[in-house]
Amino acid sequence: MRDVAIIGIGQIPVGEHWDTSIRHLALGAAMNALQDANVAQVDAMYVGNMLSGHISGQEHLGAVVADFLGMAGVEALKVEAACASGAAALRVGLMAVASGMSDIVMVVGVEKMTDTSGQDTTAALAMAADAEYEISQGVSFVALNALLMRRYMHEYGWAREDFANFAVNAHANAVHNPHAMFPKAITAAAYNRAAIIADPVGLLDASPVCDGAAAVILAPLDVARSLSPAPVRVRASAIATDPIAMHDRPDPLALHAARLSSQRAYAAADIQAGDVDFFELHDAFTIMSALSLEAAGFAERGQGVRLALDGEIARDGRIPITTLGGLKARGHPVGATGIYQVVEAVLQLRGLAGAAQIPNARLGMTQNIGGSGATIITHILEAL
Amino acid sequence: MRDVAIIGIGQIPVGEHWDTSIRHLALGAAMNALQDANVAQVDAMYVGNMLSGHISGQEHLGAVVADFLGMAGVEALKVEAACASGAAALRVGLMAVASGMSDIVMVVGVEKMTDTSGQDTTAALAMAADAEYEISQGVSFVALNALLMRRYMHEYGWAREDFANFAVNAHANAVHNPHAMFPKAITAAAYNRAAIIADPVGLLDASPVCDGAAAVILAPLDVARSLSPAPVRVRASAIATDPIAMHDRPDPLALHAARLSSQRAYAAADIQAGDVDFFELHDAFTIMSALSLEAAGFAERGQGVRLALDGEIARDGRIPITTLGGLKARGHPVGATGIYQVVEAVLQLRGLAGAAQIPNARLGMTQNIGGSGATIITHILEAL
Amino acid sequence: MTEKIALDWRLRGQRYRLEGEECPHCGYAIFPPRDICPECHQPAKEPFQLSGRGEVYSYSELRHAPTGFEEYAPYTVALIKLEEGPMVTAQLTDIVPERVEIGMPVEMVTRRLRAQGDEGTLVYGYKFRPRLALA
Amino acid sequence: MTEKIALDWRLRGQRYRLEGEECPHCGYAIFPPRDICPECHQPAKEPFQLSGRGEVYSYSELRHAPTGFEEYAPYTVALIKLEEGPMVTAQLTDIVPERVEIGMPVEMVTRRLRAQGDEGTLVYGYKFRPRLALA
Ligand SMILES: [Zn+2]
Ligand SMILES: [Zn+2]
Repeated sequence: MRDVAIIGIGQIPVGEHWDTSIRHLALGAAMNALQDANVAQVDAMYVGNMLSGHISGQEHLGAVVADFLGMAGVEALKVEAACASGAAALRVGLMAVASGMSDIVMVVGVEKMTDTSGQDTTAALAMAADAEYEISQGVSFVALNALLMRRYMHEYGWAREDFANFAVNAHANAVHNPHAMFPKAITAAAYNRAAIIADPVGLLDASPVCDGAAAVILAPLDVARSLSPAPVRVRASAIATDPIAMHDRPDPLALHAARLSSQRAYAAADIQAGDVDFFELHDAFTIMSALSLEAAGFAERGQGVRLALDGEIARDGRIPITTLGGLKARGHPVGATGIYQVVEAVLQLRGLAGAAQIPNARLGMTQNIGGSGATIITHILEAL
Repeated sequence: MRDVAIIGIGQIPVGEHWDTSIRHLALGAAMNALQDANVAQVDAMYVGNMLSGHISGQEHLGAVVADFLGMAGVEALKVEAACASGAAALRVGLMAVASGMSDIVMVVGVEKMTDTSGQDTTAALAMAADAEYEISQGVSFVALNALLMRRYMHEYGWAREDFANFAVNAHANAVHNPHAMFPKAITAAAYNRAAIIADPVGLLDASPVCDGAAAVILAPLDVARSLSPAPVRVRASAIATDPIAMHDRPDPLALHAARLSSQRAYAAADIQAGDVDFFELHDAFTIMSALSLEAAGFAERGQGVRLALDGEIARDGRIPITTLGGLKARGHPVGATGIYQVVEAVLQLRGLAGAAQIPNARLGMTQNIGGSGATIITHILEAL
Repeated sequence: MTEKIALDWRLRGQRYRLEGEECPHCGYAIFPPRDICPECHQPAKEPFQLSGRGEVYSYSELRHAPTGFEEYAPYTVALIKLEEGPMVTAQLTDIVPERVEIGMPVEMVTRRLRAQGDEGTLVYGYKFRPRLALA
Repeated sequence: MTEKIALDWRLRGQRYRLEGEECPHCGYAIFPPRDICPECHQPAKEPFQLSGRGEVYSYSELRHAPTGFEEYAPYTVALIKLEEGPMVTAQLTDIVPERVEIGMPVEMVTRRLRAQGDEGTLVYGYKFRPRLALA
């Protein structure tokens, strides 16, 4: 198996791109990544996306993106794993290079979410859950997270207010990210005042609906140094699944697939959780941040919130998270999110994260979650 | 790169499965494949599917299938490339094993198409074409093939009737396939009499809307012999793309991606077209059979129809096609089709195709087409 | 996204009567029916009638409903831990919202879930209501 | 599947006026706008107005229309080879169906394509009609 490195990254600002179709969102990120990698052609491209069929009436997105990039002819496929589609596409790209079937590979994550009404988009997102036994009951994606959050508060004795710092920290970091949707600081008071959308989840617990695209270029590690001044090595790629419906998991708060996925990644990279310099986790909701920190081994069960309260998730804390804004403040264009996380991790590892830079960042971890936790994909990246 | 073999196959009958959800369709095929391979667990599974979101309101199908197979925990992803989603998932499965990232891998192709009205399904299928510049004009998938067929007849002087034998041959072969949707012979007269649905495409030029699922189990070639009494080696996997919209291809009748994909496959397997003993091509429409035979090198431009007229596509002809009924008569559950083709090719290579057996079949080729030709994936399989 | 008539017909046993399966190998109670035991991974197709009694594992009042459920908002969804073991996602009904709490005993009832499509076909299914203390 | 208002707005230049691009590097006429030349793969954003004249490359009368177009069936769709090079997919209008043939000269007109959504917003776009012989 060949080792693989990231030799280029590209992204477009996350936001409401009323004037841009999904294909041109992907194009923008892809062109930036090609330019950053200084390559003109790739052998294959994998597109991570969840909702193009529902929202844009367009399936077959691999061929669409290859075509509009002027690369018709090359291998192109779409990979889908709900909100983890971006990391899923990266994983397929890694397999392509690791196997030797391709040398230079592009992975694009893209999502267009603002061409439908809020209700329609809410309904579309619910397709990440169990259509027959969750969605059919009128549960939304927000509500699933609310069920988790309330149970967590009940079991471990936390109050809503204790989650505030996940949002506050994300926004504070986004201020330094020119691609973030909300590059504005918020206060704990604002969090506490925010409207409740599905009790106990409030507006500032949740990541926004938005459009975005991000891309990376992969190459075999042994040639990466000759192609890029600052290649980043992919030390581990690991994925795990859990029952699609939250109610079918013996212990929903365990986020079992995150535990499994993290452990597999640590084993593959031959490291411990403590070796990681920063963690781009999947903060679609504040409760997910708490559960992810616990499942990945940074806190005991029920104590993930403590890391936020104690400021350990900040840039200078024990385990910095959402260092460029996370899903909450950079935005969460679902199929693109997993690639935004990786692009941001590469910026950190290149030392180019500006005012958001984690000092001496050498090992970064990204974790992308599909649905309420049914697919969880972890990548560990290393500066060379 | 490790060589890969198919050690197990499974399928369910193609048809209208009113009483079965998409997850249980996939389950049926998967269980059969596991049993055939005599394995209880896999390291990863890749699900080829196009329409689960639109028709069943369910994305995240990888996790759903893993969960309902009782395998929650394992790697699971969905791969989409329109009607070529099945072969696309197989290609990802091959990468997983070839790279060494997984050893035993399941690939499932599944499609549930009969839960919506015919018009809705027609509209859903059109998402394989260009949403902004084809679908928006009111063109259906049938109409795109009609445009190709009329131009072909015009350029090369063929009549509608000349295509009859593609359908007649497919149905004659399906009679011997217990999993076929239409295991009934038809006559050229019936073809000629059939209602026109989009001039010149008639009812018997087109493959049916239906439900189905098929699965294969992959393993590294070097252990396949110890796992299976009759492993089939994957000699080549090749994919190529073309512009998503038919009108953006310089020469739509060239089926350029099929030419590219076939040539790449021949090169990888180090064979010539003439070495192939049978060809499971993508006869979604009779015109596609003609164009595929030409693009894959079995006939000159404009002469694919001649092979049908001369009986060269029959079991005892020069290049047998659709040997167990093809898309026309076995059925075309879109995301499952690419895997049905492979399952049937394995049956031929194992010598277990019964009355449909191609004598001394040693090398088989399958080709799965997405959209009107924007993604074309070829696999070459070899009996060991 | 709209639920289909064939789908509703397929799921009628589960949705109207909470019909599950019991694993003949390990005795695990399975809902919804899976035909494969999630506990021991053996085939499991023995029909099993769940009692419909359980308690609230968690709940949330949902103010922004997805397409198809708008007219019912706000409503309360919950995770219900059934007596026999399985957990289900369902709406609570016949409740005083401020009295709902984790651990509250509930029982299944059949109620209208939503109207679907242009013809407004009504879709019914299970919801859960508070159980009387003596039940 | 329904076309969206933002989408229609985005594509108004192309759909109402056949606005394309011309590659500044190789002179290739590009429709629809791609911003990247499909011929030489260089950036290509120069606006270019297509004449709307072309000829029929192929055609088909469609009897079973997809959702959203049912009320217009049967109608004839065609591939039109434009004078400047690009080909487009479009409906033919103002035709006598039996007189349509490959090679027939046509010109662009703006027509109603479909009504969309519950409010029945009208979507307009290009169709092609036969060109007079002297044109
Ligand atoms: Zn059991
Ligand atoms: Zn050019």
